Amino acid sequence: MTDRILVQTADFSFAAEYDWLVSGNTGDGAVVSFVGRMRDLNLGDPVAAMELEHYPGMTEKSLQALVAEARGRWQLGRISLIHRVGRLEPGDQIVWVGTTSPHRGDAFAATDFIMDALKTRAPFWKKEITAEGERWLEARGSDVDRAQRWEKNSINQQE
Amino acid sequence: MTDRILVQTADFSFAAEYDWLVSGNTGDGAVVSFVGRMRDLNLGDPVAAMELEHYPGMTEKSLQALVAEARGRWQLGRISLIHRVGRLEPGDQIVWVGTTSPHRGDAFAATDFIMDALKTRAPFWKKEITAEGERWLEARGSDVDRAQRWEKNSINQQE
Amino acid sequence: MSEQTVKVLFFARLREALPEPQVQLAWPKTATVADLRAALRARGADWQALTSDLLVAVNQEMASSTAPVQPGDEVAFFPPVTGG
Amino acid sequence: MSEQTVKVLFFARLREALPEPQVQLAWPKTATVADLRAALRARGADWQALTSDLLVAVNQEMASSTAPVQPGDEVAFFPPVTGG
Repeated sequence: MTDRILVQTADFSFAAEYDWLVSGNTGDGAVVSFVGRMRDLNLGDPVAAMELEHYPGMTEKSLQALVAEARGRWQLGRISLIHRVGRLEPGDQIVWVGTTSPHRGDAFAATDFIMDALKTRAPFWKKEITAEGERWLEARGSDVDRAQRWEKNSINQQE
Repeated sequence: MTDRILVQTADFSFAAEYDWLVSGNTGDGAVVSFVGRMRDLNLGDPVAAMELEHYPGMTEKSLQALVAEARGRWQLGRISLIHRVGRLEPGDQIVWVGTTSPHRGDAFAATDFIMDALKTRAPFWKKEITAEGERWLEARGSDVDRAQRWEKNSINQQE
Repeated sequence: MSEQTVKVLFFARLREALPEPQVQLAWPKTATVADLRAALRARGADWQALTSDLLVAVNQEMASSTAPVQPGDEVAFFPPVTGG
Repeated sequence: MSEQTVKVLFFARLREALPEPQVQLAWPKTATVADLRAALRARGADWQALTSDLLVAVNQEMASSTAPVQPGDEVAFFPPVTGG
């Protein structure tokens, strides 16, 4: 059981993160990863760049709490979670989550859960910079709906 | 919409497959991947190696059918699916699935679905080589159960 | 002539249990997968591993016991798959 | 003295809407998050952006409007999060 949790302005390497998950790890047959990338369009408008603000101090604590919750729910080997902050451009990587497990169902569920929880509970805010000026992104109802799937007694609860 | 479907004895590169999914692709914010790796233990016994047999001709056709079915169910950008055959050793990569989408829910569901469908419908068979000799792996009921989640009218159906 | 035969393939555990990994069988008519299996089992004791719980593909697509088999088809019998 | 104050932080859209990105507020007692919000709104028209639908963290953990705020605490108000 090992966690790697980072908040950073620098980009991350998909290959290096994967290597961290699997090197010397022959007990976990399943590796699931998610990468969130910046799109070049939002609500139909071209986006030139994005500024990602966070709450230093609380951010890593909240990510650690999500990962601990995932460990309580599923049988997991290694977990890595990296979120970037600062200025980002279209195509840039924003967030990485990778999990390993002996069971692929656990790795899928945990990775999906961590993203849903992060989207509703971790203190990050995106501001888009377009030709017309700047605007803060609005939270989306669909993210709230997805997060609620994991609540106890949810009819859609997985596993 | 682009598919990359391969059945090969050679290993694959996680980094190269990821690059194929994302290069020039700024429309899809979500990238989900799964890697299945060979474990060093099965049912408690150390496994020295594995021989993966398949049905040449049918194999790629069946993988193409799974991918086409995923495209019919979810909004997906690029999909890559690689399955190795031949002799493998503990820690070796066996299978890769990667999908991209504007919506992370679609990428998660499609990757999960492709693995479940592959595990019950694609003509691959594993033979393990242990100190005591060789044995063919038995299909697992849990794989059948997982695959049934995706059937029409399943109570656990996602999305 | 291939038009009057079917090609039958076996895989994995089943392939090892049978005397041959594949056979070219005289098959001048259209009949079902179940009929084909019965014809193979009629070859003798060595062929009883060809049980009705095996999976079947006709022309490289999954098929049921009641699916038709015509001259020129390729039919495969195999155990449940274990890839991934 | 920090023991008789709370540190209050604001983020994102809210931070830009308020006159200051953070304040050190005299707070000699224990009261609720709602009380703290009311005290800030009482500072004037510039502070009405501090509405009750914002999220709140006390000592860097998510908290409700009825959560207690003590001298020395760090409290943050912010809009729904949009990371990931």
